[in-house]
Amino acid sequence: MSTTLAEKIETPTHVQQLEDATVRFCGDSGDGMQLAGTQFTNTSALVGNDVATFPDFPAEIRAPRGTKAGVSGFQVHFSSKDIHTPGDTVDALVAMNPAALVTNIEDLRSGGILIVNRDEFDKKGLQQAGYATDPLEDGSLEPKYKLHKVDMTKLTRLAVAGSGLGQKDADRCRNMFAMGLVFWLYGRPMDPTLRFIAEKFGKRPEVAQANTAALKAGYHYGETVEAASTQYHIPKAKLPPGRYTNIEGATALSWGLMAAAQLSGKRLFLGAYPITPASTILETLAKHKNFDVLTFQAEDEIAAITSAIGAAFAGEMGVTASSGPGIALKGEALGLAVITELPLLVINVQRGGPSTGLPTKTEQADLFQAMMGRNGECPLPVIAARSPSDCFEVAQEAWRIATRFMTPVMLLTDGYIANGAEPWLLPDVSKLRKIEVKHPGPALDGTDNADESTFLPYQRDERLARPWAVPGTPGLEHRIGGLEKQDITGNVSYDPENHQHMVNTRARKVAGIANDIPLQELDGEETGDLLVLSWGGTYGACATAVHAVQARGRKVSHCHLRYLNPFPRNLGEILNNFKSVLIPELNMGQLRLIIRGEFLIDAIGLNKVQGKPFSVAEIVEKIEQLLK
Amino acid sequence: MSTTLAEKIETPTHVQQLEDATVRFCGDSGDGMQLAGTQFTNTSALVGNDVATFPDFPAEIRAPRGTKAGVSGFQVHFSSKDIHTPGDTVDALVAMNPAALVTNIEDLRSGGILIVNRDEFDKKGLQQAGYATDPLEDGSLEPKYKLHKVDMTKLTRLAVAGSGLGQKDADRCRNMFAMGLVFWLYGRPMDPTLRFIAEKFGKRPEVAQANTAALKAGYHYGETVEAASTQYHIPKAKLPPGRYTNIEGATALSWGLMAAAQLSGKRLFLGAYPITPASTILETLAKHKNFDVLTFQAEDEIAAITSAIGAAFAGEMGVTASSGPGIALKGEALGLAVITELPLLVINVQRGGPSTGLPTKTEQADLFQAMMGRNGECPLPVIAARSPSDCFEVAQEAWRIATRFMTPVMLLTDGYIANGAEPWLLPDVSKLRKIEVKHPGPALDGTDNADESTFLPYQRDERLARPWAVPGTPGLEHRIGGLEKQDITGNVSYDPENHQHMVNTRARKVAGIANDIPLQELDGEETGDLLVLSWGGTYGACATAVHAVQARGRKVSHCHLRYLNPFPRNLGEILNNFKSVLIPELNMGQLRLIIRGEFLIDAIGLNKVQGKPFSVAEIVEKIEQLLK
Amino acid sequence: MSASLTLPVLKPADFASDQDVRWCPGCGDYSILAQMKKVMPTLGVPREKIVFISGIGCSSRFPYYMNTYGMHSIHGRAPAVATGLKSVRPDLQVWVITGDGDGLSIGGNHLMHAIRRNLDINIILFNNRIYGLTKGQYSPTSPLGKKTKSTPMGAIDNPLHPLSIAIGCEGTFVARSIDTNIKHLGEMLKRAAEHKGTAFVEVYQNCNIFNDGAWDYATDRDTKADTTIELEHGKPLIFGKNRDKGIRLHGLDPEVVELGKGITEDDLLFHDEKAPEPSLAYLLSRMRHEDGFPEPIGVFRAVERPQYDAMINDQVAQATKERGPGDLNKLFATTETWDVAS
Amino acid sequence: MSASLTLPVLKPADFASDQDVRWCPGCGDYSILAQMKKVMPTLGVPREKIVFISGIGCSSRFPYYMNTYGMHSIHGRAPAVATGLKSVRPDLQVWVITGDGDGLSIGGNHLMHAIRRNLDINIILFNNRIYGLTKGQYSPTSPLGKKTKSTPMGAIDNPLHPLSIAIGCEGTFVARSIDTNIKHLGEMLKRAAEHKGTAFVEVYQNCNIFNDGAWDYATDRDTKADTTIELEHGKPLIFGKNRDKGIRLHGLDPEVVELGKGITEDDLLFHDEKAPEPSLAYLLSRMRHEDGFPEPIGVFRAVERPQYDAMINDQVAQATKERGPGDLNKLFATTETWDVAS
Ligand SMILES: Cc1ncc(C[n+]2csc(CCOP(=O)(O)OP(=O)(O)O)c2C)c(N)n1
Ligand SMILES: Cc1ncc(C[n+]2csc(CCOP(=O)(O)OP(=O)(O)O)c2C)c(N)n1
Ligand code: SF4
Ligand code: SF4
Ligand SMILES: [Mg+2]
Ligand SMILES: [Mg+2]
Repeated sequence: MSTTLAEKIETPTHVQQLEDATVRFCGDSGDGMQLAGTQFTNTSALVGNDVATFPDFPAEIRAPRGTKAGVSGFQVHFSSKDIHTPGDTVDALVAMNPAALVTNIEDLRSGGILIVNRDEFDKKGLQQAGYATDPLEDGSLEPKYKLHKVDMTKLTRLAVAGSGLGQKDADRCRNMFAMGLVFWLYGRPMDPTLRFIAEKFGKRPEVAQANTAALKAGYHYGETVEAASTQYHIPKAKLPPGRYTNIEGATALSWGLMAAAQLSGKRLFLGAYPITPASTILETLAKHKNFDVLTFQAEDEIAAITSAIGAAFAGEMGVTASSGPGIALKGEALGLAVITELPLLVINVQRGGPSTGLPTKTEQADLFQAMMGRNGECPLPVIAARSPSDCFEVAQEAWRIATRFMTPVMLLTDGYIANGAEPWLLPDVSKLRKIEVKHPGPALDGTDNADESTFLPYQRDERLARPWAVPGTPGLEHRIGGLEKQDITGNVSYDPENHQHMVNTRARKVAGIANDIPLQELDGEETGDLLVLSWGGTYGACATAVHAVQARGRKVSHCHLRYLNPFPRNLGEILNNFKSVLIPELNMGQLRLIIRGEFLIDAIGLNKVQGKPFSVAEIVEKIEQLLK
Repeated sequence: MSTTLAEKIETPTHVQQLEDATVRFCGDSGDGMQLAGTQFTNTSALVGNDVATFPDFPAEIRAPRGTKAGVSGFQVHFSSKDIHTPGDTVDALVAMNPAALVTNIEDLRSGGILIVNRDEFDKKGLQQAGYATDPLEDGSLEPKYKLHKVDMTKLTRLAVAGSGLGQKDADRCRNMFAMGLVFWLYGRPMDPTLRFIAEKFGKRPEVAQANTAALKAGYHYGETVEAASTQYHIPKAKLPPGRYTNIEGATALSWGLMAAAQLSGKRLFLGAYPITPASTILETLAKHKNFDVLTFQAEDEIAAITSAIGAAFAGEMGVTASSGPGIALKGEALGLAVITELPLLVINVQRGGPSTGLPTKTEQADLFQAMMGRNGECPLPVIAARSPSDCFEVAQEAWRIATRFMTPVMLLTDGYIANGAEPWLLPDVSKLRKIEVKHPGPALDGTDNADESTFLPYQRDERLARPWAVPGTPGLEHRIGGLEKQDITGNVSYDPENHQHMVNTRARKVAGIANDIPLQELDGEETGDLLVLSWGGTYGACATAVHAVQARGRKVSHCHLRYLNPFPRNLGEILNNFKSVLIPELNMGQLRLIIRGEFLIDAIGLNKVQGKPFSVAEIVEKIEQLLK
Repeated sequence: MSASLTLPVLKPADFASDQDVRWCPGCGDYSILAQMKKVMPTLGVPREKIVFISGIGCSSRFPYYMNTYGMHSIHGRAPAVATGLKSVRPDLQVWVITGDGDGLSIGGNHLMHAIRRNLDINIILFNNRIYGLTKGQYSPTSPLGKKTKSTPMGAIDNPLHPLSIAIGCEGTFVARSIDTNIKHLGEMLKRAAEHKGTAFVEVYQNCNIFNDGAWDYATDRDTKADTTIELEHGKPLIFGKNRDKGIRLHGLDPEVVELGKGITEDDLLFHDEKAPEPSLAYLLSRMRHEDGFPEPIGVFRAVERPQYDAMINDQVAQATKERGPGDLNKLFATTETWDVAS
Repeated sequence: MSASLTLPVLKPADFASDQDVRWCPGCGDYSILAQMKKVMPTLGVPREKIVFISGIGCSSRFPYYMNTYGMHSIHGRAPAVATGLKSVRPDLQVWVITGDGDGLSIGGNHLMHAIRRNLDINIILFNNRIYGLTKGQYSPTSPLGKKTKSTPMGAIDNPLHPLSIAIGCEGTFVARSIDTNIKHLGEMLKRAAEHKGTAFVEVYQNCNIFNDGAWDYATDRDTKADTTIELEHGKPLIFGKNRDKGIRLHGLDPEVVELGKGITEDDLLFHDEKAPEPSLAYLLSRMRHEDGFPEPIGVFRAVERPQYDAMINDQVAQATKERGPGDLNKLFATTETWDVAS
């Protein structure tokens, strides 16, 4: 249902052109702010802006109405330029109640637009938010912000009066009113949302009608009541031509896995145990069983990974997905996958730690665990996605490595990537790179009586990968397991030299992947004063910051790592071409320690563990400080 | 039952004085080689030698008799000087069957003494060992070694004929015959073993008598038949004065834990799940319940550690012990202990990995796991024992740190330390350092109705340790858990700045331990060409090697780390005083990466993963090579 | 701790912590919390001697709301935490709060072993037949065919029956109640607290956000008299709005019969919570609404057996009696020693 | 794989791998291995379609000795490995070999969930009531008071009864046999292989090194006729050297009775392995030697229920039928898209 929209937006007197803008909707978790944000994002994408989003959920399912603990927010950054972050500061803030106001106001730039639902600013609401006096009246907000006090509850109830909905349901439409108002403010068309409403509530026309009415009411409220004030227009972004959709990281990752399975001609088996923020992968894949996808909700994370190992031994695509605490439980089984040398994908959607930590917040603090969190010498490849849409490609790349080298692969994303969304140029499926998988055929004599000693499960190819012999193949019957194996035959061996040889071989195999992956690319000059080295979800903020300082003529380049183990062959060389190296991470310096240890360079860290992504300003500031 | 032995050893014509000697008993796991070795060790210790041992078990419980898989060995190094290793090469080898011979002969120095039980060198035996021709006859052993073919089976049966034992039991005495012979060879008294026999078989006099007869028969066989050949004498070692016992690492560790409990006035709760080579800790502690020791054999390793966390919350001494794969399973729970800031000991008796790996062999490859094997920013102190007797002190030190800083502590040993034995100067119990533990008393108003908000579970002391409030204390009721906590109150908090603050604080607390531990000591000059940096069980080999090259006038010093996280304050300084640094490890360079990353020095590794300790020669060679 | 000896009279409110309760409005957890606070003062245990241990889940937030000692541990491990706690401190009253996912999925093994060891602890399993905290995936008690976020085409795992499992692993106290049946729930909590040994109580709990109405048949005013049956020790199994129906044994199979028409109470199955063998309790645990049976609530089984926490401490006492309190010098002396003269 | 279609006649020896068997001489595992090799050729399944999955333990070395596909996985996790394997490859015959520690201690939860999901796999639990491989610590089936390396003063955990648990978690096929009763053992293995769904078989196995004689009462020539009773579907429970004793139900309690003296076979309990409700099987699982009962061997329960591996693949088939085979382009088209012109 692709649509090229006619620009049929009435242009009132005062229209101000902007390059980009950031809007945040916030309110009670019951207020439907996520939906409002998503709709606004899609609409902005549809009118041709580049967009980046940042949903922020409370940890509680439904904290008591009106409490700070219950505040849910959704931030959208939309622009006529290509952008990578949801924006540092907010240009327009919609706050549905006092708790939402108090917890979000500090992110609104001074002079920014502030739209509040005045009806919620009663005694109880103010007190729950901890306001001694009413901020709408005590002058603490004006003239600092362009304050719009709107009686959203009353107006919405009026608007939907006809629909015959009860008050509870009527109030559920307030988010539509707020959206309508913001749509008008930024001159966005209502059609996509109207279509959405029609689809979503198709079966309950009265609800559909009410939502429509509320949306329009909000829009017209803007046109009429607010007619005096300015309306803003953000022109289309110049994105490469093609067909786009707006995609979330979790969806892109799931689709990438499905694509990888098809490209390698495998069934996709996901063994997973629900955990925030990784559950969405299980939930998404479960919807697409017609892609020959089998989703197994295991009794725990250990069963999740070991079942995936079983699927791998069976010759299919075994995947497991979890988050920090769940990955911690998989350490022992990862060892089994490493020593049995079976292809396997282990996905860690990182969240705030340690322990249960901050389940709904983002962090990058599981890199150590990914690289070193196992007993014995137990190396495995680690790769990380950099943005929501990047997940689609990274999933395929991870599976390509797993099968070419017969090894488990750890794929890192984080809550910010998984829940965030961005426009994605739909790929030409026919051009996706095939993933060739070879299985040894039946024993030469073809009979089932072939002496299995003729098959050598640890006889390696030029990449040091062992053969992936699949049950059902006559004559290849063999046994593998967690005890050290004899080279070539794979029989149990306690021989000292053999153990050394196997440890070396497993390490060499993983190190050898460096010859199979692209050389590291660099954004900026080959040499310079400072290299910003980043990985994972900090890509957007780092890229934007580096571009900003480059624009000021600074000799700064940006190097973003997809491959964390092994590193690209040319990384050392790149690092040595810069006077200093800055490694921004949402942890206390995990990549930094490894880079220092491996390359003996005095890399500097910019570290933050606050459950939220870097702002561009934070990075720019650090860069400038280092260049002083 | 201390004994000062009269030196009443008959001195025959040819007695050769030696500084030290290494003997290895090897045979089928059913042949009682471990017992022979232990007896020989104790006797040597009793006559005043310094000793070091290396038992080597097969992975199978009882592989079929006579197979290589079933060979069990026990090596004893005894000396008139103080020694730290079981010896690189063997001076005298006792091989009870062909399989034992073929798997051990390469370790016998040329010219060494070789004693074999000829009766086992029949067709079947030779074939099981893979001998085409009989090595006793084909000249492959002579004149290279001093070969003694002894009809041990026949002679033993003769010797015990009177006892009325069946043949199966009679043959069980062959190890005694072999011991007797070696006792004679090295002029050791039989009394301790005779005492041992009397005690062990007290209830079965016929067995006691048979063993005695076999032992003496072997001894007299030496005197008479072998009278011609030489006897060797190793004078007493000059150990510091005092009372000694010969102690195994597992015992020393268990006793150290019991001492720590007593010194801190706590009950000792061990939550453990059996695993080689850590099970002996559970088994040893279970024997000493009168020390107020509670041993809980949990359903798995996760229950083992979480039950210990429960004991810690209850206010007692919670300990869990396992080995690599079991520790991997504890990662998530370790995070809980870190964020709840409870004192806890986690002991890892390392074995060969990855995965199930080489369960009965030694390795040091779990350092990464100890330091980094958890989700999130999750630092905890890591300390390692260097030798069997050192475990007694390290256990107390670990508990001291855990309680002073309210943190879980990871204590590393390995299979080599746990199973090895050495003379131990019994400490003066009254002089052991007390471990002061403070618990906040009842709320001031003393009543049970104290508003619990008056108690602040995360209000820290000068060491940043939080109070250890014990259930049962009125007015201190409080809740802790795995979610991020608010500073001071310990309430659940999702506040970004608070998270950053708590992550920083937990890290600073652990780093601060550096101010509480002794400065790093150095063996040798403060500056020089090379520093050998070691940790854990490689101490003995490294110390011996460094002494050897120092004797040759090399500017080499030795620095052995007990504290791996945090490092002693002065470590960086020490490292910088040497031209180069060598880090020998029984892994592929785990400490090395961390040292390089932290101190940016180009440390060199000597790495070995062969399931066995370093030989002194390997290290000496590497040192000399580096000095070239 | 002398204070703990004098027992000031406490009110339910004294057991409320200072934290705001953060369950969804309408969640069944609220009423369980309310009943727990009601029961607490009646147990005669000083507040500081009570500890609540939970895993992870909505239900597992419970300890934060009780003004006692407590730990919100990690997913599924609460029974193990409680085992260590109770072993070293048998003087404490220990409660384990868990959910159908926490207790039966990831934590099933710990639950099973805690029950068979029969530590003197009380385990309350909030069964809402869904994963609440993670927003609506199916759980081990979700019925076959259940459509959830993780099973859009319906669940294909046979559900577990918490009580059948508890009985299958040697449970000594096994009971069931319902969040909205507050009087009965209160009694069950009290009975659990009074039982010596592991008390396991399943509570039907409504998750009105992700699995609303899962227990309607058992809570609905009009139907509950016919869909549930209250077990009473020594009494016949009678139910129904006008108590005119009963359960009779036909061989080993229970059957629903109408009283009157020649069938008297004496023909019915009589409940015996103290039966040494658990066969009756097991049989009762198999009576399911979907098979046309009223579902029993109340105490299925309550027998006395030795408790792990008592025995582990008995062994310490016995060892101390036999060998005297631990003395390191004595211990050293048991080894073969030798002296090196100076 | 056409070769796999023609079924050459195989002998037990064809199922022996080239690895030396490394159990202790005299270990009960040998005879289980022998029976397995005997049964294999009778199943009509080509060797390459058979997979043995085990955990860790002496018993778990089993797969190394079978010339089929196999994995010696990690401790306790074999049922989970088998679940993934069988789900993606329902055409394979999957066996899980486990021990009383591997299966009931660390692996208890996986065992429980595999059984309730009723995948079409066969789980053989070697019960030697001890940890063999780790050299003699007690296990979940070791009797109370058992002195072992880890319990010098005697075990204080109530032992678990493997069959009670299997029945407590919805087992559809539950059986028991004895290592030395080779004919019976062979039959049980065959029955297990033929059952559709999870077949759970407990085998009494002697560890002659660390727990020798644990099952003497059930294996001893002179006593076994009185200490064990062979279950046969539809037949009365009769036992004894001269088959003169039987089991009668007294209410829900089994009792041993002498035949004759007015008691005829018809008074006895008749076995019904197909009983829809597991109450009978459960009751039988409670008959213990220590309580003066003969211990039942044979098939306790064998009923047909839907199997997880079949259903998970049915959902794939159904989804494909309804929506057609997965097509990424179609998938992309389901989203709100827009075009950017060049
Ligand atoms: C190791 C680990 N795995 C998964 C999770 C995610 N998780 C939290 S609660 C939960 C299940 C909750 O279900 P239940 O126990 O029934 O509690 P409820 O929320 O329904 O009360 C899961 C899967 C976690 N916190 N930790
Ligand atoms: C994670 C882990 N924990 C512990 C062990 C040590 N371990 C190996 S086998 C075993 C128990 C064996 O008992 P059982 O399952 O009864 O098998 P058996 O040897 O008696 O046949 C244990 C505790 C291990 N290998 N891995
Ligand atoms: S999600 Fe369900 S169980 Fe959780 S608090 Fe809300 S209503 Fe209760
Ligand atoms: S230890 Fe026991 S179970 Fe293991 S192989 Fe030996 S006899 Fe068999
Ligand atoms: Mg639930
Ligand atoms: Mg066993």
